[in-house]
Amino acid sequence: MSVIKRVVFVSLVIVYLAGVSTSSGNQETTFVLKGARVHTVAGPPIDNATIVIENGKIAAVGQNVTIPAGVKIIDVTGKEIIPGLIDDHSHMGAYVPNDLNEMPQPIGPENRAIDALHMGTPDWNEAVKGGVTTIVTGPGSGERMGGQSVTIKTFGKDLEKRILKEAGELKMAINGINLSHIPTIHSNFLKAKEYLKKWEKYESGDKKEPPPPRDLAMEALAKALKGEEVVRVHIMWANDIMSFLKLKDEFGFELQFIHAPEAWKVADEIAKRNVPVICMPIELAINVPESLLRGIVTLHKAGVKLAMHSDHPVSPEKWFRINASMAIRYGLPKEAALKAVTINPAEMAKVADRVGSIEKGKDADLVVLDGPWYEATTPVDMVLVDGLLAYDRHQDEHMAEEEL
Amino acid sequence: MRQDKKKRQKQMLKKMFPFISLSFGILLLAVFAVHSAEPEVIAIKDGKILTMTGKVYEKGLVIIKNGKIDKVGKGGRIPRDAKVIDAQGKYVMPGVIDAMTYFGIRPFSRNVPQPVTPQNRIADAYYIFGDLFTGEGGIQAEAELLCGGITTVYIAPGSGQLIGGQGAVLKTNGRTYDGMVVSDPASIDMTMAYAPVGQFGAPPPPRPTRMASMALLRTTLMGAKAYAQKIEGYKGKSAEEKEKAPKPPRDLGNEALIKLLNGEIPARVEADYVDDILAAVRVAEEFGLKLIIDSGLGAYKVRGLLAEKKIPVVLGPVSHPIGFTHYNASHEVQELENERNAALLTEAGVKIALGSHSYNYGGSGKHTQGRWLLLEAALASSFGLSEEDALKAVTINAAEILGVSDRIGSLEKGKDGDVVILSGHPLKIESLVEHVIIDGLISYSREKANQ
Amino acid sequence: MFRRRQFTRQLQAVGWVLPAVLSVAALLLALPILQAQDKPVIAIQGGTVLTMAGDAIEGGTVVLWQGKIAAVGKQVSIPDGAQIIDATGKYVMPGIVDAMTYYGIRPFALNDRAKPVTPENKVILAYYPFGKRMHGEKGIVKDQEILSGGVTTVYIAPGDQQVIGGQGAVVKTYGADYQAFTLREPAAIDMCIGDPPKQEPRYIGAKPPLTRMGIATLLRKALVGAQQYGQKLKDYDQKTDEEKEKASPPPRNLGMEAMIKLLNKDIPARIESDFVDDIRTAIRICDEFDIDLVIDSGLGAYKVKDILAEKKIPVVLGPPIHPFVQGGEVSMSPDLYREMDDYSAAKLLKAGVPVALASFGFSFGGFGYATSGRWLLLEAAYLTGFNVSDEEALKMITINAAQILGVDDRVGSLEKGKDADVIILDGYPLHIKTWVDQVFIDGENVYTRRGGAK
Amino acid sequence: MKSAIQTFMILFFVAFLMAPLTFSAGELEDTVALKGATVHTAEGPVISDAIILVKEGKIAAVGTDVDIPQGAKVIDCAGKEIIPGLIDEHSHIGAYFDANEFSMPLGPENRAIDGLNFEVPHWYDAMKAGVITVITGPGSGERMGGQSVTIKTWGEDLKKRILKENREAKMAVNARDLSHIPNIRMKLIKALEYKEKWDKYEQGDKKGPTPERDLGLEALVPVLKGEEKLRVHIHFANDMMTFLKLKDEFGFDVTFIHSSEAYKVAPEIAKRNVPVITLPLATRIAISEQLLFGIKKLYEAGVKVALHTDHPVVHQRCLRINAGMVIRYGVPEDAALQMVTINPAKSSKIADRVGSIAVGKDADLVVLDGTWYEPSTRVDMVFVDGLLAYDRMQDDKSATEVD
Repeated sequence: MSVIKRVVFVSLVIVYLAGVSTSSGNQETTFVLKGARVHTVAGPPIDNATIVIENGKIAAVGQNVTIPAGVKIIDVTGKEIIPGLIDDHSHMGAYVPNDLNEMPQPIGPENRAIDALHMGTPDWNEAVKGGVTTIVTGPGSGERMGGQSVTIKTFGKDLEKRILKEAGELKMAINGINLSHIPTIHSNFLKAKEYLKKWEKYESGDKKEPPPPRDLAMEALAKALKGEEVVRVHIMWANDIMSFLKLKDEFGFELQFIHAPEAWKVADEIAKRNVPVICMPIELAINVPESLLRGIVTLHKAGVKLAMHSDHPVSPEKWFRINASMAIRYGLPKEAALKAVTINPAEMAKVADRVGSIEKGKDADLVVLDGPWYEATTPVDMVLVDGLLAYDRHQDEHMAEEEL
Repeated sequence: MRQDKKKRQKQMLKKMFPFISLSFGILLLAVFAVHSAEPEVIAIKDGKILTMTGKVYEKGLVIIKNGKIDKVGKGGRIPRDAKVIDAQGKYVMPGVIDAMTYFGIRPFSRNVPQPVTPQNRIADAYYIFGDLFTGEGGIQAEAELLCGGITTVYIAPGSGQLIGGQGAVLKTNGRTYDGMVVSDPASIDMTMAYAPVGQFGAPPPPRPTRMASMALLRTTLMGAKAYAQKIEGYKGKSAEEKEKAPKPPRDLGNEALIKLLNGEIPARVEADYVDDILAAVRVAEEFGLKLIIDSGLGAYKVRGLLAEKKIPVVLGPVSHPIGFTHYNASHEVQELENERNAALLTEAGVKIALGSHSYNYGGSGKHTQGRWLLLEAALASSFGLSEEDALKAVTINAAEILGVSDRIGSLEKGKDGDVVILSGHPLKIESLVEHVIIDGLISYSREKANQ
Repeated sequence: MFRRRQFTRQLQAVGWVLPAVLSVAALLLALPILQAQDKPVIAIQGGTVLTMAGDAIEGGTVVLWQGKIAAVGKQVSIPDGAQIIDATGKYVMPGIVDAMTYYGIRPFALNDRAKPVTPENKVILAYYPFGKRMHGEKGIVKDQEILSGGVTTVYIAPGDQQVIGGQGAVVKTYGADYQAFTLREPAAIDMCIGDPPKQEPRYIGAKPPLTRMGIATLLRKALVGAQQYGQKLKDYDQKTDEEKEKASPPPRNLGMEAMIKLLNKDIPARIESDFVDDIRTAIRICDEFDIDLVIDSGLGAYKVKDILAEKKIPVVLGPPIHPFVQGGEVSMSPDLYREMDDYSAAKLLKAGVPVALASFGFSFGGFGYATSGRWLLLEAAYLTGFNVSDEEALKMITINAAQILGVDDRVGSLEKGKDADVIILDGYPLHIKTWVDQVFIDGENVYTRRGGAK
Repeated sequence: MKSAIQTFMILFFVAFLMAPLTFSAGELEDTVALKGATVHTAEGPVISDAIILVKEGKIAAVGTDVDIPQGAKVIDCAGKEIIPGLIDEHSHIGAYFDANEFSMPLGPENRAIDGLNFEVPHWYDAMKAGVITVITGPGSGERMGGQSVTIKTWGEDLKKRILKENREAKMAVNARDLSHIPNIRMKLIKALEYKEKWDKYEQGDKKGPTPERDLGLEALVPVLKGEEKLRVHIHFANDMMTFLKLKDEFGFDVTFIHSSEAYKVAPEIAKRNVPVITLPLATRIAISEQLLFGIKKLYEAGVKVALHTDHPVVHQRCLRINAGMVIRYGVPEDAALQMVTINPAKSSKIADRVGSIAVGKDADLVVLDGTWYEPSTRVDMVFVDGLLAYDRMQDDKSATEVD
């Protein structure tokens, strides 16, 4: 690229960004996005809408919003805005360098992904580029009980503030490779039940005797039994799904399925028990059969709550949006597809009070797109996280493109 | 953008000529049309036709006769015996070409634990008979691939070798097994900085250095040159001399490499790092090879050079250009990855195609990622490639790079009857392939497939 | 299904199944009745009916109603509106019962070789009734391949490479849901005595069992453990409420809970053993702990036929054409090869031992799935060349098998009140050219032959 | 040891059985007449109430109108069926302990006969079930495994049992990786060059130095000359297409073994007259129904089909049941019988001696007590080279007497 072009371009970028900030860190606390078609997810899309952002939160959204005097107005006429995307199951930041699976410890619900999180990988920036602003990232599926995930934003200066939930979502995995998988998990829940009983007895008693010894693993499982924590299972086959549903029937914990490529085969059984499904990544990298892709629609029709996930690095995080597009291609209604990458995963991860839709009071995590949000041909123009400009296409496009 | 317009105008002028000749053809046809005994004549009417020659017909007509395209144009008389497909409101385009796949090859059979095996032929391994150990028999087009409109694939040996062997261009359906071959050998497949594979069950040997593998490559090519000279020398002898001198023993590997040295077929070199691309260019120049760069993650960094030397690039899929190796990708590779690769190369004048590089993902798939190649093109267009160029990258440009554009890649009279009918614009997410016709055979119909 | 006494006891003992059964049952209780009423009344007329509970009836009629057999006989009144199936010139018999298979279970999921004793494993959890993985339709699939052989009921077992593999189950090859197709679960604890469970001997750190002694010791240990666990439960039960308040109940143990069922004789031990010495060991241990025994495979069982007859220990033989169910088709062990005897079934039957034939069907790589049960009739036919009568041969794959599996109150013969699992064949069942024309399970037509050879 | 004892026992029984006949008939000890059975000759028509006259181990006459010479032993076979001794064209009986020389992926010089174990009881069990001639050979772990041996399953004199000691290179195409075909092709090219070198030497004045001998290439020369054939372990349709092209290139005779997917390319195979040995079926391996019906498709396409057991994949004794299964899956009865008798005999070039009941051929006969292909039918008697090798009475007796 010629030097002149570069100069012209850089100045353009500066002009463009002036309205928002001079650099993504320090910026004015109040500004307005005006003119776009906004998919709030909380209601029908609003054309020619105005979004007011104050202190990183959404202060107002709608067609007839009074714009405070003197604030910067960014014209996004002709664009579409959706909430920042939420990936409910990812291994981002956990896989380099090889901190995903504590293989020798098949039962390790006490392990926490946050203790292995690697913030130095370029993946985080790539995720932002794709409009993914919140992810639930956690242990791998090499163990029966892998540990607990962390819910975190993909962008932000202050790491502490980025974390929405430090630990939670007990990750379990059934590969159906071995007959003893289910009995192993079953036995551990039985143990946890007894552990919980012991403690309850102690708490409700006069506490004269010494307290029962603490056990980190059992403590984690007890939380699930008390309904304070969610059990998330990496699961593949329909018979395994049935087995786990029966475990849920027995212990009553809150359950969510991950991947579940065959969930559609037992869609009614899943719907009956209100278990949400985090669908197999259906981004283009993974060659799932057509029957499975249509199966997602079967699940939707049965009334199962759906979320998408990337399983990064299995399919790259930055193309997370395409999962929803593919679901649309195979027959999922557009609104349902959008929910499956925004509010549904937020609810499943229990962070819907902060993210997942464009509503007053929620975090200003917004994705501005140059066209219909679900088209592959549509580029992401801008991504805001907590009201900060995290990505700008025009800035990004011309980095690192020099010829050698 | 302005450049694009100019280009398009030029192309328009260029394309006028074939159009004129085409209409002549139609005239001739009308005169000489004899009622053929060949059964299948297909007429696709009223669709929006993207010919990929620059010409677009809103409500056009495509006629396929005897497996070849007989007419493409605005409209006209439909032969009485034709099977008519009404494409009203639909899009008609040439069959999609996946310029780099492992489709139809069982995962274990791709790689050989030797660095140099030019004698290996992919055409021997192409499996297109449906599921193993079951099924009806005969050629079974794979619906999971055809639903993406793929009519032709280039299949490569694995990338775990320096010289993997001879790739082939094959159709995805056909009347006979041999009839599906479009070009074989189509090229010699090589990989820079390859990661060797182990013998079944054994651990892989250590990765050789770039120095060593380049030395091996040069040695191999020099050996082939010497072999060629020996053969030529023997051929040049008189009958009497021939009687005395021993005939040089045949060598399948060197025989294949001679074709490469003669320029009959190109070398397809998988190279991602800029250094590897430059190394490939160096060797190609030294031995006078025709070169195609595969994958080319960092190709945009040397786009000027590639344009100047007219070296085409077959890029990987935009959404996962380094395939499943994303798992182990180094930061260096991740930082090299650029979604605008296709756009930048095209802008610089490098001819590109997109390939799915489809690999097997566990037991769940059959190397059919190619079915989403049009969406990969769509993604490329969201990063600056024009829609037209994006479509060309999976049709005519791919055909030209594969050296088979005389037969496929565009809708023109005389070319193979490979036609795809879509419910909407090919790059839109909701557009689905309705019909796929290969050599005049209706090979896929969505309604039937979904039953 | 279960005898009532057994059923209630099971409900008490099988804590973890209980809530599942209750919650599912509550939802589903009404469903089968409704569904049954939806099913048309079917009258199969004019065929030769082999009831397996008496003489053959020429030109007999079988009436299927609400999923059960409503009537069988020569003179039977057919309800109004019944769907009539003309079986003239054909044979009608109960669905085939395959008393030992690994059907519906992936080969590598069968054994947990790292652990020789896993009574807590339940094969029903690994059972996959959904057809081809990642493909197919919603819900439970009617596997046409196994149904083509007329197989309506199968015993599915965990692997045969462990001392105690786990809990087997008896399932039908079709049912609208898990509830409908499960006949008995657990149906038995599957075990193995002989060479297969042996671990690789290593000079250091080798885990038992390395010898037959080790196998027997592990088996005894597990049974003693179960006895003690049972005692503990009993002790706790007998405590007063006040005492119970203080003491904590014995922690639950899934494996031991299963073993207690064995000790209570709710279910038998199914012990795969081929050498006659191993069979003797099996008998010895079962005598010691007073548990019910079924010998599986039992190549050399005929050598102790009188003991088996006296103790009423049934034998489930492997397929007689391919009697080696472990390892290869032709045993590499010359000793074991010599245990093979084509007359084994005849000898056992003559001595009065209850005998069933089973396919021991397993998955053979990519070649095929565990559906070799579809040729069980041919296996039976083969035996008729070796002093077994036709009737005995057929009983070995129907009523005998059902009795050994403890499900003869529901399947195995054509009798009023039993499940309407009926097959219609286009010729004599033991002829090689005979094909199954139609299969009914619980009164529902689940298979009809299309095309085929003839 | 065991086989020796068995042989002794059998001879004893033969003597025991024949004693009354011998006494009544007089001198003609090596002349036997089987009278009254339905005879399936395999090549010719089915003859009911036929007489087979066996003289000096060969078949002297077959038909309804045969004069039984004075003094011949007459065995009444009324109500029985007689078929030729069955032929298993691909097996590893006696060989499978030493079947694979993995260290030599291209070892056409290896010979199965050198690794054969005659002491295993499988030979006798195979004979008992009517399988009399087998081609047993190396395994399929190598691209070129070696040479098979054609041998009878029973006989006193081992040397006489062998019909063909070696030749017939066995190959295996598993196409696990891309190099299989090029390696085979290269080896064939080398053999061609080797042959040319020797031809030149032999045809010339023989003055030059004698070309070096190479056992491997030497083994392949008769194949290239068309004197012997290749047997290829092959499963997948695409591999078959590739091998057919190799055949077109080199012009050798080839037989496909296993050929699971042969039906998928049946017309191409038929066009080139390549015989096919197909799957060990019996009732052991639950292969798909389509594969089973595929054999009918092959037959209808005009492919010469033979069946095999691949012992020990399926026990050799199951060969007759394999034929029954093929009938179940749609092949006519006479064609199915040919698949286990004359077809393998012809394709193995031993049809001058075995494979059908015809005058002049070895008297390898199987007498059955009912329809020959039913599983419920028992083998009553087996004659190998005119000798009574097995009699059912012996078995039945021991079954009721001994435990």
